[in-house]
Amino acid sequence: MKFYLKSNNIEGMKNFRYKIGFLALLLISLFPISIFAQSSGSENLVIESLQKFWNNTGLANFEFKYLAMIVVGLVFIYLGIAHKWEPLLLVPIGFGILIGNVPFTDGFRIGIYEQGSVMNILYSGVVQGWYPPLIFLGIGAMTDFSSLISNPKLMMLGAAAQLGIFVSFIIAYAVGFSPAQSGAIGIIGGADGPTAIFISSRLAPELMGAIAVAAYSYMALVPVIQPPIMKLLTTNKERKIRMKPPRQVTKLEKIIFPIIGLLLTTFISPSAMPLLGMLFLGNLLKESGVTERLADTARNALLNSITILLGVTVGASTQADRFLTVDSLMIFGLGAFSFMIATAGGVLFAKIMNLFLKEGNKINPLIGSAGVSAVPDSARVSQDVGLSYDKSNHLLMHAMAPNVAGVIGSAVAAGILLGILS
Amino acid sequence: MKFYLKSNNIEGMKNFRYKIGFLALLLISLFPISIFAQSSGSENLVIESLQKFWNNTGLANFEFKYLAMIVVGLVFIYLGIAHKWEPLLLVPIGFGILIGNVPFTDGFRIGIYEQGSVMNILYSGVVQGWYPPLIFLGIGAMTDFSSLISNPKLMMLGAAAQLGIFVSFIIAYAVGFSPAQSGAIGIIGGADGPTAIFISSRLAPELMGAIAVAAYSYMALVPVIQPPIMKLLTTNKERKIRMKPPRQVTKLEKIIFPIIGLLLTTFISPSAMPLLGMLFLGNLLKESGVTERLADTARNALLNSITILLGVTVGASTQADRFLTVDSLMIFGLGAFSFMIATAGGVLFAKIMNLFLKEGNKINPLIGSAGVSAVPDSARVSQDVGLSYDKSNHLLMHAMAPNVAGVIGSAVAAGILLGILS
Amino acid sequence: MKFYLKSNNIEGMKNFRYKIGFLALLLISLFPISIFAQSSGSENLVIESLQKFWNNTGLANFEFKYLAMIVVGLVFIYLGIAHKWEPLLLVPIGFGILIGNVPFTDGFRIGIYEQGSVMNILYSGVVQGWYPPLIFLGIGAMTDFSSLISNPKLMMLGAAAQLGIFVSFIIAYAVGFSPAQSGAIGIIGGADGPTAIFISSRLAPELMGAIAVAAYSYMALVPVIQPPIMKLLTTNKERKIRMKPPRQVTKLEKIIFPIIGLLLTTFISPSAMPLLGMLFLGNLLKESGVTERLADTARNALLNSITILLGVTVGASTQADRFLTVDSLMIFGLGAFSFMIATAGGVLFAKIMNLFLKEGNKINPLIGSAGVSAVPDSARVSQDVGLSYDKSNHLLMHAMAPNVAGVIGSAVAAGILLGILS
Amino acid sequence: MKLLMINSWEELLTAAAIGIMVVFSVLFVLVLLFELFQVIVLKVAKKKVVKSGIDVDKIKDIPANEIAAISMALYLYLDSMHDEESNVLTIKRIERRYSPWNSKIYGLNNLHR
Amino acid sequence: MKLLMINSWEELLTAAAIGIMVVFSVLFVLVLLFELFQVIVLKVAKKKVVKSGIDVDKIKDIPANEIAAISMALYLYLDSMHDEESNVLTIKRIERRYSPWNSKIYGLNNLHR
Amino acid sequence: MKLLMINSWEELLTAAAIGIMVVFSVLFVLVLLFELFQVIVLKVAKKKVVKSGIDVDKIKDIPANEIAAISMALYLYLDSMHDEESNVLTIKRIERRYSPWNSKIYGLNNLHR
Ligand code: NA
Ligand code: NA
Ligand code: NA
Repeated sequence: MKFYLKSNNIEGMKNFRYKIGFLALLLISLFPISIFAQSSGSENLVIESLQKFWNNTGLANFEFKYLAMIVVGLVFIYLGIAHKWEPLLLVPIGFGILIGNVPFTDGFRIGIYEQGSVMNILYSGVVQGWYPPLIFLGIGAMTDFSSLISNPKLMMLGAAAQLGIFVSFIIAYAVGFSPAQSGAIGIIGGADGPTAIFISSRLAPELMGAIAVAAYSYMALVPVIQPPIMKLLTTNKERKIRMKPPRQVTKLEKIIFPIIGLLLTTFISPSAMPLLGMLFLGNLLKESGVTERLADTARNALLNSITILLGVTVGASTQADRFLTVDSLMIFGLGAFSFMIATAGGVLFAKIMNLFLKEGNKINPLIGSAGVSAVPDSARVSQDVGLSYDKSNHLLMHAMAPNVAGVIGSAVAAGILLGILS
Repeated sequence: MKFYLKSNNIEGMKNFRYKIGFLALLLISLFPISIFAQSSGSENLVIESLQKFWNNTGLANFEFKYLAMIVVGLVFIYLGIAHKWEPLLLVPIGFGILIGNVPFTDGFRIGIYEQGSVMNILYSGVVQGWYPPLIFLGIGAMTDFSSLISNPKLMMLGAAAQLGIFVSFIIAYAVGFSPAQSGAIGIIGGADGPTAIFISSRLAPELMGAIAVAAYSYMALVPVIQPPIMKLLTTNKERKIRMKPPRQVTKLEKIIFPIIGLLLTTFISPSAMPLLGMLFLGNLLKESGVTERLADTARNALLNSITILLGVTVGASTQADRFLTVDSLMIFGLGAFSFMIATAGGVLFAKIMNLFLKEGNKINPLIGSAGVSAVPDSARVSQDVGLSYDKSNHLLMHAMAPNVAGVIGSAVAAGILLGILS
Repeated sequence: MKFYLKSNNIEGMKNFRYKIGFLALLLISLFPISIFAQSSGSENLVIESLQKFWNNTGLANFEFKYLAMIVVGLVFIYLGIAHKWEPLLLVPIGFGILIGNVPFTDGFRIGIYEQGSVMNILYSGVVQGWYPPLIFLGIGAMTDFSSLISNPKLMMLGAAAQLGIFVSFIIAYAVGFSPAQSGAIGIIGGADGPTAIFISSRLAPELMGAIAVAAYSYMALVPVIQPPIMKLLTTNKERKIRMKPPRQVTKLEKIIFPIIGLLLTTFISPSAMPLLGMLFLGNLLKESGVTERLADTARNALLNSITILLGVTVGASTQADRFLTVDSLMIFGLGAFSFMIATAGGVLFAKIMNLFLKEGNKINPLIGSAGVSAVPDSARVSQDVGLSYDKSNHLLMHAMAPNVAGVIGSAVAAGILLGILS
Repeated sequence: MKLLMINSWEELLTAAAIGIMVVFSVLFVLVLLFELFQVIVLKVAKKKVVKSGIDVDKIKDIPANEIAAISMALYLYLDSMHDEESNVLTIKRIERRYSPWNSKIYGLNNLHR
Repeated sequence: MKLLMINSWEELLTAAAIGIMVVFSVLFVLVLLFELFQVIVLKVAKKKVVKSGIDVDKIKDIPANEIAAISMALYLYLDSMHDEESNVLTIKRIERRYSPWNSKIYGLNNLHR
Repeated sequence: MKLLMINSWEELLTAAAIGIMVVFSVLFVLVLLFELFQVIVLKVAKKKVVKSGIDVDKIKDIPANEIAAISMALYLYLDSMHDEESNVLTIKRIERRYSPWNSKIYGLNNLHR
């Protein structure tokens, strides 16, 4: 027996015998049909039926806009797998884009916008806005707020980075979007996928696909977008600032944090409840020490299930005929702008805070950019940029504080926009 | 570098420089707004808008009844974490109480009673009554009925302890509740959270919050409520009765139990089907030996997910404006009474059974109280009280029989009440 | 103390004292009621009430058709546990049959066809057709398509085995079913439970119970149905054909397979999207190497949860009054026929392919039967039958190729039927 | 659809009485069934023991706690058996379920401390 | 139900200004609370340290990275602690998936026997 | 919305015929694509083998079952590879959550590589 790797052994390529035979078979199978068709005078019926069948295939309904979206989907999958950029989001969303852009004709309950289709049913968790809070539950059950508790003032960077939300809110209005739409677009700058989806489900469902794809794209592109801005806005000396290691945080503090956090943030911004309520619940389940069983399910089985469903339906919602519009293009532009402003906001605010801090307590402004959230990518960017200037200056643990504060900050901002605009 | 624990190093407290600076910044940020407001003559607009924003915060809508409920929530969380009393229930419910009692204004889809809000959607599993059966599925997949199979007569204690249900049903009617409401209130004495929620969703949805909170509170308080009653109703000699070890149960018996159990109980009380059908299904999945994979998910991922959702929404349903009523207070009173009667019923019935049992086969009446269910806390109470009188008399394994029988007993009772009252 | 196994120690059987005592107690408890009844002149009330209660028990509503179905359910459970035939399906379905055939009266929200009952709510995932795609997601995340990728031509066997679908589609129409019903019945020959349920939810919801039960029954009976047909249609020489081991497949191929598979199959048959979209998504999550976390949940927690819910509700949907019809009997007949044709189709097509393949590359026709899918049982049947003729000829790895191709094949066939008939 | 239209005390008390009686009856029938079952199982078991030549009388006086210990060992052994294929290399994720010979009882509130 | 009916630029800018201010305010109050909390915690901690007789000044100069390492070790230790009961003795639950070179085939019906 | 209104035997048979043909066609195109793909992959693989200096002809006659065994070993090895960080031989699945003293940060995108 020959070694199976040798290509002359791959039948079906070298010798086409079986393939030819198969084609013959197909033709033969057509034979009885054609005879039957002729005998019953229904020759036309067969051709007509084939014609009708063909009319419903994706091939017959093909248009280049679908191809364009399929390419986008493939790029998402490629970036997720090859570059490992947010793969847990980009792979399902990318595959969802493929699913949503196989052309079809209405009436067979296939499309995500068609009442009663499976995708439509699974999409209802997005439309009704309850997938994002369940994702926040899982994120809460994964997140360690220690760094933030041990150095509370770094939280302010997570507030400053929300500047991008409000600036792009204004710009979006300026370029012609309605106030509600502008709010939903602005939230892209919050760098928080679930928050963006939740807000757009409430304020501008018609833009949700574009907003979600923009938000996740830029979250994946954080390592590309942020560094130039960070470098532009900092001096060499600032980039080398060393910060003190955070102190050890007690268990009691960790347990009290989600409780205080909930009461404080939602008393001021009740509309942020669905997101922050679940985030802090998840965190309490994690930190209580007596509900590990629940926290484990929240951060694994439940989070993963919802992530798959959310990803694939958000991807599928980018059906080319609804998605490829001038609005979508503008949303992408505004989203990028929003991210940049947010990054700048965090960095600059760190510099402003330094004016008031005495030597030795100063903040390295490179961690300001982590305030946009995009957990934990933007914190890692702070670390990497920091290391490129001083190989022994590890900023990661410091950057995590504004990073998780950014999640809280954008949820609060989302609550306010909801309150004002919904 | 100084040691970071030394308090003179905690900036932000010793020196207030940065805090003062921050306040300055806030004021500065108000500056452009005020200028803009003045120049455009819309000074009023800003103040008016701030006023409107304020009106929607939890601070503006604050009333003391919310604070009262928040304190209750904090107590639940405290008992769950510090005392480890039913933490898997008290922590989510307690946090849910916080979530439900942050004051808000209607119209923003925040509240659990507001159509379309996230909490309202997640609450639908409680309202429609399908969370409890899924919890029973998980409980079935966790429960080992061996002790009950090996000593069937102990099952009768699980029947006797349902006395509390029917007595408080009568009393509730006497104090003015409708028959359906009385049935829902009585079921608190079943000491079974999911059963209580299921029944009240069918018989008295308007009382569900109070009934659920009462049921779970008293289940957590079992170690406090039961011992005095047990001691009151038993003689010293009775408390020291030793029981024979249960025999080994065959696999076949374990497999047949859920099947017989299902057919028998639901033929007589079909309304108990949703609860008992799922309980016995879960148990069959556990015992069949060929569906461990399914049993594992039923008792972990699925049970935990539903437990979180049920806990937080039941907690949130205690919104102060609906919850703090005279009815709720009476329900708490009746619930406590119901628990006591149930405990007494189990203990006394064991004593009655002893009249007919010959020496050596007598039942230690301390295990009668375990018939209320509240698995496994009340069984543990039997064990602890037993040990306090005879340090080598372990009643736990015997108490598990009435304990799990109590689950079946209260589900049957629930079915009957549903059949009679719904 | 005596040894507890000795039967003279089993109280309650040897001495009936406590049982007699208990009966006395029951009578005693009736005493106050009767006194009360007499005193208040409401003797009739008690009897009347008991009468009413009795009327609603399963005993009062008992009919032999329910018993027949209960026996079917018990047989399912027995086959699943004792013979390990598809236990993950037969145990939940069998128990579901028990649940669905406890007789009850309408109006108490018990039955699966009663609006608002728990079973009805859980059944909605079947009716709306979204359980099957989620099961396909899990199956995709478990399935290794390597064998198929390494020897693509074996895929054709998975096409040939779909012959059973179309032949029984024609026969069903001939015996009087409507075209849509015929399509749903034909799909039983696809040997794919979720596909059959999905299709019948769309084409013939009124037949779903029978179709689902038939599909799963025959899938479990694969080791009984297939071997005779396989032996009948093959020569001794054919059964001993040895096939080359498949080549190692690269990771890239595995990643590309689900993407190409999705685009190709759904461009031609868009109606197959819900099933194939999820199947290939699950497979990409598995193979991408960066989303293992999601694949893990898809193939465990999510798959198991849906399997339980689907099994128990499909089982319960066989309520005797709806299920025991001539139609159901005919469906069972047609289903068996369909399976046989499918098996024959796969085996014969392998023989036809052999006509065009040169010596050394020939296919062992015993693997053709695996094309019906029924993963992985029919592949195992190929292996076992193969081994019975040549103890060293392991066909399993080859049979897996048509086996998984059969899943794709029947989903494509389902899509076409949906497109033509829905 | 109600079984009883409760409008009076008589009806309510009747309902309660029926309720408690049915609960007792259901569980009592279950008791009878499983006592019956038990007798059958034990007879079969005894026959097997007799066949296997073990002298039942000799082992008659094993102290209860030893029996408990043996039973538990057996139980754990048998319990781990039917999982053997599912968890290769895994001794087994020990679910802390209750068994009568095992004082680590299960329950919602003590699966994790 | 809207808080503001936004019809003009003035109103939009006002909304944005309120928004950013509230975000800052909320997080600022959180900062204040936790700085306060921190002081309390540290005071308590210091008292305990003093009581336990450890000389704070002596350990004052442990380099930051050593502290980080120790903390991390402690963290991992403590973290693994509270899970100790759930996974004891488990090496790994091996998923039995099918591959052509692996005769333990996967499938709905044989993942568990 | 039906493709065909089936009212007659002709139409039904046509539908069935189209159905079976489409199933064959779809899978046939898939076959062609992956055979093509296979050729490409194998060419690339062969080049690599040639480059690496392994004499393909020498290993040509390894018996099939040995190849199977090797493949399986390789498969299991490779398969366990990409899980190496997640579980193998782990007494506990360490959730890689962030903590300030721990540079393996958590997050949606790096819990599994
Ligand atoms: Na953010
Ligand atoms: Na009970
Ligand atoms: Na198939």
